Amino acid sequence: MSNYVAIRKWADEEVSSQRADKARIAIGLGTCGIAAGGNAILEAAERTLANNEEIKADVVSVGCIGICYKEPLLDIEIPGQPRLSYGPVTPGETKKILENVFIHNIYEHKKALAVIDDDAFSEIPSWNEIPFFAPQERTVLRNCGFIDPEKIEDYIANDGYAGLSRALLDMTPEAVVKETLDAGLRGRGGAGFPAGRKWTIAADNIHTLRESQPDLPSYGYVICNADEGDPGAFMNRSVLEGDPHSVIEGMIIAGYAIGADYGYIYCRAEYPLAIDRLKLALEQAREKNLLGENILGTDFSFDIKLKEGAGAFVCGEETSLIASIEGDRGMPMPRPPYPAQSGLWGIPTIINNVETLNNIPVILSKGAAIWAEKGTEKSKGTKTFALTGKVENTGLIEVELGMSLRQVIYDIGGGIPDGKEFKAAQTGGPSGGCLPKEQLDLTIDYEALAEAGSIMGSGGLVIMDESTCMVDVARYFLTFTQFESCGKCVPCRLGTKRMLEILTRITEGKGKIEDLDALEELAPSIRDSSLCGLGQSAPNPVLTTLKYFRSEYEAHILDGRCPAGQCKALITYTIDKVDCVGCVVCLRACPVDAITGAKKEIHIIDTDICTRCDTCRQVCKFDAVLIDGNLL
Amino acid sequence: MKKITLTIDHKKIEVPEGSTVLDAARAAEVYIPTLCDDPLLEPFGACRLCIVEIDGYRGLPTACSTPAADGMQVRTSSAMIETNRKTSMNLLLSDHPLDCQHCVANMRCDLQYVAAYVGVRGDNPYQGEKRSYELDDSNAFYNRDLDMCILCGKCVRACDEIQGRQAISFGYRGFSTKITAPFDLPIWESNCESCGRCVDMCPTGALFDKSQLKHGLPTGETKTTCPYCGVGCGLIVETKNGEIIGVRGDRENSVNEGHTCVKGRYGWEYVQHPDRVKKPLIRKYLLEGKKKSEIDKSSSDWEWAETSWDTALDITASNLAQIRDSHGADSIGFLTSAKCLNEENYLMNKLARQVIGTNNIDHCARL
Amino acid sequence: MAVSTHDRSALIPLLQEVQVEMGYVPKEAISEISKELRVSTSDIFGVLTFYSQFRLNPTGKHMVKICSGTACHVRGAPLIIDAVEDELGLEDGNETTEDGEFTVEKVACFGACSLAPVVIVDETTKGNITPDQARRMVRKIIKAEAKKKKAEAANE
Amino acid sequence: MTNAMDDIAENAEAFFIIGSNTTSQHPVFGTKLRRAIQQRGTPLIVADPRRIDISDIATIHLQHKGGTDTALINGLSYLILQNGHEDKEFIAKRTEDFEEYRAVIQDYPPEKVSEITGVPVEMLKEAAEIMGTHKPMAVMWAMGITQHIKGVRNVMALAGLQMLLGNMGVQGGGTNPLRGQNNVQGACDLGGLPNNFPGYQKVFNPDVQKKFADAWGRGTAPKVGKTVTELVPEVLEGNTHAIYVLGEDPIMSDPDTKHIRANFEACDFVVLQELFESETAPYADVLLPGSSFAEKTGTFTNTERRVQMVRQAIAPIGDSRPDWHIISDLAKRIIALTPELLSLNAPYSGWDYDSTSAIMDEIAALTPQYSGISHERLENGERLQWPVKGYDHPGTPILHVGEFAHGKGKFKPIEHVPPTESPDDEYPYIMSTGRVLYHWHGGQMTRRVEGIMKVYGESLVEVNPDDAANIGLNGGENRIRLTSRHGTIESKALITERVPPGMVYANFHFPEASANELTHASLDPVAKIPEYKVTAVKVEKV
Repeated sequence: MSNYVAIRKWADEEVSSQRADKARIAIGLGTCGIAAGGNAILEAAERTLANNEEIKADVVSVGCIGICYKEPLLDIEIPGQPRLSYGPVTPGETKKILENVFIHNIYEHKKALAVIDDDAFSEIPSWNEIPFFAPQERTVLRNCGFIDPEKIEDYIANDGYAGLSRALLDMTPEAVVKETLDAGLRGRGGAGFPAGRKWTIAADNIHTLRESQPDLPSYGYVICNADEGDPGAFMNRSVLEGDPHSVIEGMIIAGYAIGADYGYIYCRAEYPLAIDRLKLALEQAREKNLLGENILGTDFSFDIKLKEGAGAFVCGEETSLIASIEGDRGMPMPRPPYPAQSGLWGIPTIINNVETLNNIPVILSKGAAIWAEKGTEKSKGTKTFALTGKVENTGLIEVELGMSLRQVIYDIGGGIPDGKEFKAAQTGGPSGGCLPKEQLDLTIDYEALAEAGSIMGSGGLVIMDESTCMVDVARYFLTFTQFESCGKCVPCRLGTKRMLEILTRITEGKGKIEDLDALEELAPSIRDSSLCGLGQSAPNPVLTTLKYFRSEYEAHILDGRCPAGQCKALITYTIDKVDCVGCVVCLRACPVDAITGAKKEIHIIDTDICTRCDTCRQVCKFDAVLIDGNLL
Repeated sequence: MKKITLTIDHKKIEVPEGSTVLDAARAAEVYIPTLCDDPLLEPFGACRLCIVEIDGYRGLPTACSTPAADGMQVRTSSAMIETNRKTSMNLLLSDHPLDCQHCVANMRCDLQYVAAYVGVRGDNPYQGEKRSYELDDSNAFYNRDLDMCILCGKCVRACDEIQGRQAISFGYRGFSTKITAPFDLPIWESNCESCGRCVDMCPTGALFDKSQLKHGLPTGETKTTCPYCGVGCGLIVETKNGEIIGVRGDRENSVNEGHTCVKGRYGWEYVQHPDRVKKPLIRKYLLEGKKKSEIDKSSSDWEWAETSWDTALDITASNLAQIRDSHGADSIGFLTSAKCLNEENYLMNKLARQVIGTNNIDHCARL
Repeated sequence: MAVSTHDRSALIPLLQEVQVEMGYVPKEAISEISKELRVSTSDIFGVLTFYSQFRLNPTGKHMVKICSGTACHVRGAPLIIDAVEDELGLEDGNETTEDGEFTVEKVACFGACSLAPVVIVDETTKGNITPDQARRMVRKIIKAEAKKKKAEAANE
Repeated sequence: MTNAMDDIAENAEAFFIIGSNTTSQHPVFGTKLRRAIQQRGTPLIVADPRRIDISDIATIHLQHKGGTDTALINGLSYLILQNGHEDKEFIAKRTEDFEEYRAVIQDYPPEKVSEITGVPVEMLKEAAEIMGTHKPMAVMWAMGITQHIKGVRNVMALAGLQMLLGNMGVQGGGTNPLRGQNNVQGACDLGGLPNNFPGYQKVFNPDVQKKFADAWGRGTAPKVGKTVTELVPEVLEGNTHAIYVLGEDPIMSDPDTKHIRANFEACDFVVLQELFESETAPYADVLLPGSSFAEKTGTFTNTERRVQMVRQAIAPIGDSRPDWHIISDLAKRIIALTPELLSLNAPYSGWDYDSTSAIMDEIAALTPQYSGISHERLENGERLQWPVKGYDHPGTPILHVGEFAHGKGKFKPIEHVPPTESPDDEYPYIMSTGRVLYHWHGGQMTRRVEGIMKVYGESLVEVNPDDAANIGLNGGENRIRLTSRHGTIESKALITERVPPGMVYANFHFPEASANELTHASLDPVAKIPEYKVTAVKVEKV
């Protein structure tokens, strides 16, 4: 009998004893839950319990289940009954719902969202029936929002560490590498390099090193890149916050497969909750002999250190990340040698992203064949996305690769809010591109996205509507890449600077039509001759917007007009004489006193004073403030 | 050591394993432009000018960082390479003052040379903000004009990899990246030892010796050995109009591989100092045939008189001979010089032993 | 075999510790770390100025962090930034107000994109915020500070 | 040096630097070591009473009290023996007198050594452990070891340590004194010593005497001459009547300046051949303007015995002449006065050299170590480290490979002897002297470089902050007066932790505050080196 069987038995017993006699009130306190006011809900729940002795329950915080637009979420789980989700709830509603459920046995409420995995209540839909969840496939997010991320027993009771157990006890390292190769898992961090191939190279190099230098302190490293630097993406954060053990297990399996001795998790410092949960998870894994010396009683030893990033997007680049762990500026080094040949401190190193590693335990526990049933020929499995921007249902989603963009935006995302028109979907963050309406039926896979000029990236998916200026978006991304450029190589340091200057000129109405030629000339050179991925992909947002939204650039340059009404230098605010009721709200709110008028009189904006701060438009309850004569 | 053979622009070349493509190109005497590479430094890959095409390789790898491999086929020029080089060079120059006439590095500037090679001239399609800093003239020997800096990092790497000092570093990032001393203070307030290696390696006019401001380009160069300590660094003395105007390390000398210390590189002014004694000097009493024991040293008898070599040497010879004859050879002592040539020391030894006949010869070896 | 007792990889964690403790990384700490790890002060300065997390100067009493992620950007973050900077009279790229009361920091992304735009004022996180609400959050703190000062003055 | 600098930097597994401020005094070699330490991780042990630049990157810095080197080295040897880290095979095969050596070493247990040197026992143990487990180790030293009353004994103790560890005659090991002046090696090699003809051929050896008498047509008496530290003081004793000084400044560089001045003052005839009117010039009767390195062609021999070309870059300044011209011209004139003294048909009796290359050919003929050296070979780019035993011999980068030059390596048991001067109530501080990075020796060259004077333009005496407080320095002008039993100087103080409490460190680059006004002339009985590193002084605020 292996150790794992004992551990699993312990976990099952723990979980059932915790759940058997006591109800659980779970509040989503991922970062987005907190931003939506989750802490007030937690307080309200605790207060309610304190005031009602008859309510016997534990109040716990859980990670993000993904349905962010319904945050803050309140989940109730009573022994013997299915779990119920309510959201978005206010503190007052929290009190009401808890009292209803626990004291009066009333489950219905206007904020009742779903029943998890059951259809016990006809009035409340099962969670996989609601449109946001129905088209999703949850492999990566298998545990997120369901288990208590601070309890290892929860993870283990849900098949956690079963993959590790199988790898360590039943398989050779070579077989583990082969399993990963067979699954066809591609790196989820960006370019989609097959994980198994990376492992094979590292394993070979580690083997050679061990033969040639038999007395080194270590021979190989596994680095988990958790420095999710993409603005507009939070998939990794959610996984780390909601299911930290899945990543740790993936790293240990990777370590075993390639023959590494140590692992590093390089995590964004901006994710304090993820860091806390990782620390706790590492401790628990060590305590259960799932990490450290002689894991599960085998000869294999492996330990993991947590390193906090310090705020540099370029550290997503493998050689920069290594420099950063070594205590240096995160400036990339030319490759070859690749990290798998000579990485951290010159030792073979693999770097995989959070989602890649999270998939590994599933591949090992269920087998490559089952895992690979999902997805397309060349893009296997599922992929998480942070669906955000101008879309009705924002949140963390996971879909089978090969689904169309339209399904994601309209079926899961519920379309564009406020009756506006879809304009573009941005994938891949600063390294990716903006895809137009014509590409809505594009299937989401590595090849199709690349062909359209974008990339899969780590999973940022920002939806833009007609009020988003595409020139401004390109300028936004270039501002980002210029700021984040490490400054080492010429094309990236100066090329992105010159592109940014051109884009800024255009958004300020000072552009010339030759500027578009300069952009088109610079972009490929920067792409082809930059040192690292940051520079090589920096032109993508410009190239795709130029390709798909050239007319918008031309409108800025030739007509001095920003069709989306965003570029301050090119727009004027006016008040519609018909709709204005003279309520003085905008007049009072205007920070520069640009609005004149009196009660019941039509207000007028002095465009010379106006700073286009948009305050009047936002406070007007009558949609009377127009940009360039349009209601946006 | 294992050798590998590769082809660069149809030229076959054999190089030791571990060489880069750029090393191989240099061995084959095929020019590949570069601004950030130096054979003495680790590959860096910043300037992106040494891009090449290699069969079986994706994109445009840089020759400086790509290991040479057996059977490799390398092309150093193609339309694609030229276009990208031109763009990189135009970008570099878009952030560089272009008044070469005012620059100390004019005509010995790698940037100028490579720009001409790549074929980039006056009209730059990419205009924009240029970095602008105050001139740092705080160091006693060299100036730093960061407006001229192209961030090739050679100075930082020379200070780290060769001098082991790390007095300067890359600071900030993006367009704001600059070479900094700690806390952005003037270089004099860093732990810089003024070895001058950064100046030596700078490919532009960003770092230059103060002496260069005065003298312009040298007309002559002489390889020699440093006159200071016992390490014996190889130096190249730069001259013009019969005067020394600069010194740099000799890269071909394996003692120092072009390296120097502050004294070796910057301590040469004494050679031409006005204090140099330019004519033989002799005390007046000797010319007047007086006896030393009888003169008053505060009188004009003890003053110096310039004289001819013949007079000085005749008087010296006769005095030494006379003392030898009257007090014996061992009443004369010789202090030879640890600063003089081997040949001169040998002659001093021969003078003492053969001509005078004493073993009373020593020098400051112990001091 | 080489003997290495000075682990350079401890540099960034040490600087982070100092920053957590002090709110910024003072010169004295840099010299000390330089001696301890045998990394030159110039190298440390290079590292500090590379990573956006590090500050070389003390921050204001109150922190306003405004998310500039993509989702926030398309949902109006630039207007929030303008509003807060205008409210605090910050100009020329200064991050901290002259009176040392406020520091405004533009953060790459909090990862709370679904609630864009997001602002964190001291310990309070606020999603779906408007420029006007942002102004009011800041004003509230200014008022509270003024009140506190008045009370202190009265006590004396 | 037994080994070459690049060999040490590339192949040593550990470095032991004792009494050498390497990065200041031999900066380019110091840099090579620094690189090895930083990039190869080579452990470095520094033994120096002061904190010096390179001790900041040392694995261990043994801050022993000045003048306790022998005890320190013996203590390390004790621990190496105790740990069983001695190279038994090397000792058995290649050395002799080991048992006598071991017997003396047994008197230096770490506790006692710690007491004498002030170095904690733990640090001694750590250092001995590194030495025992990192072979080969290269030992480097300079004047910090030799400028003591027992300098030669210190060197023997270090040789003993290296033989004990089996680090002789191997790549990356050896005993490596770093020679100070650019051509101090050459001056020693080529007869600039009272006991040696060129090539260390002993003056008292009759065969040698005959060899040179036959070659030159005249020899000397088979008796060792006087060293500079004996020669000059004998003026007042009536034994020295004339001194011929070539390119040196004894007033600056010799100990006990006051006494030296008096002797020069009294000398019948002083010839000075120099670039400048140096501090010695006021005492000279004749001043012959010689030339700098840039004005002549010839060779220097560096600290690793490598002979290198010096080439003329500019014409001699004014009417100055290359020194070899001057010497030959003078020799010819003296010979002309009494030609009967030598036999003019001896093969090398003449002085008609048309170039230094011709002089080198004569050197090669008479000097075994240089017998394969010629300007031609050097111009061809050959790297020649002596001994070069013939024109087809490649030279000898590492000495003592396989066998010591004189057969077996002799262990010499050396006991610790306290320094002559120790601090007392009247002179409570120990002064050590030396150079700084920016200046050179008596400062005749570097004080004439504008940039250097901007950087380091006046004398600075290093004083520990604790002592500075006791002396009453308050950070203002910080002027101090140093007084020893021999003299007094005034200087600005540099308050720094580089010197330990109780120690001050002065240089001799500036005539207005030359440390040698304070030093004494206690000489090492063998090498006749003055004890510059330990002078008792008192320090007062001015």
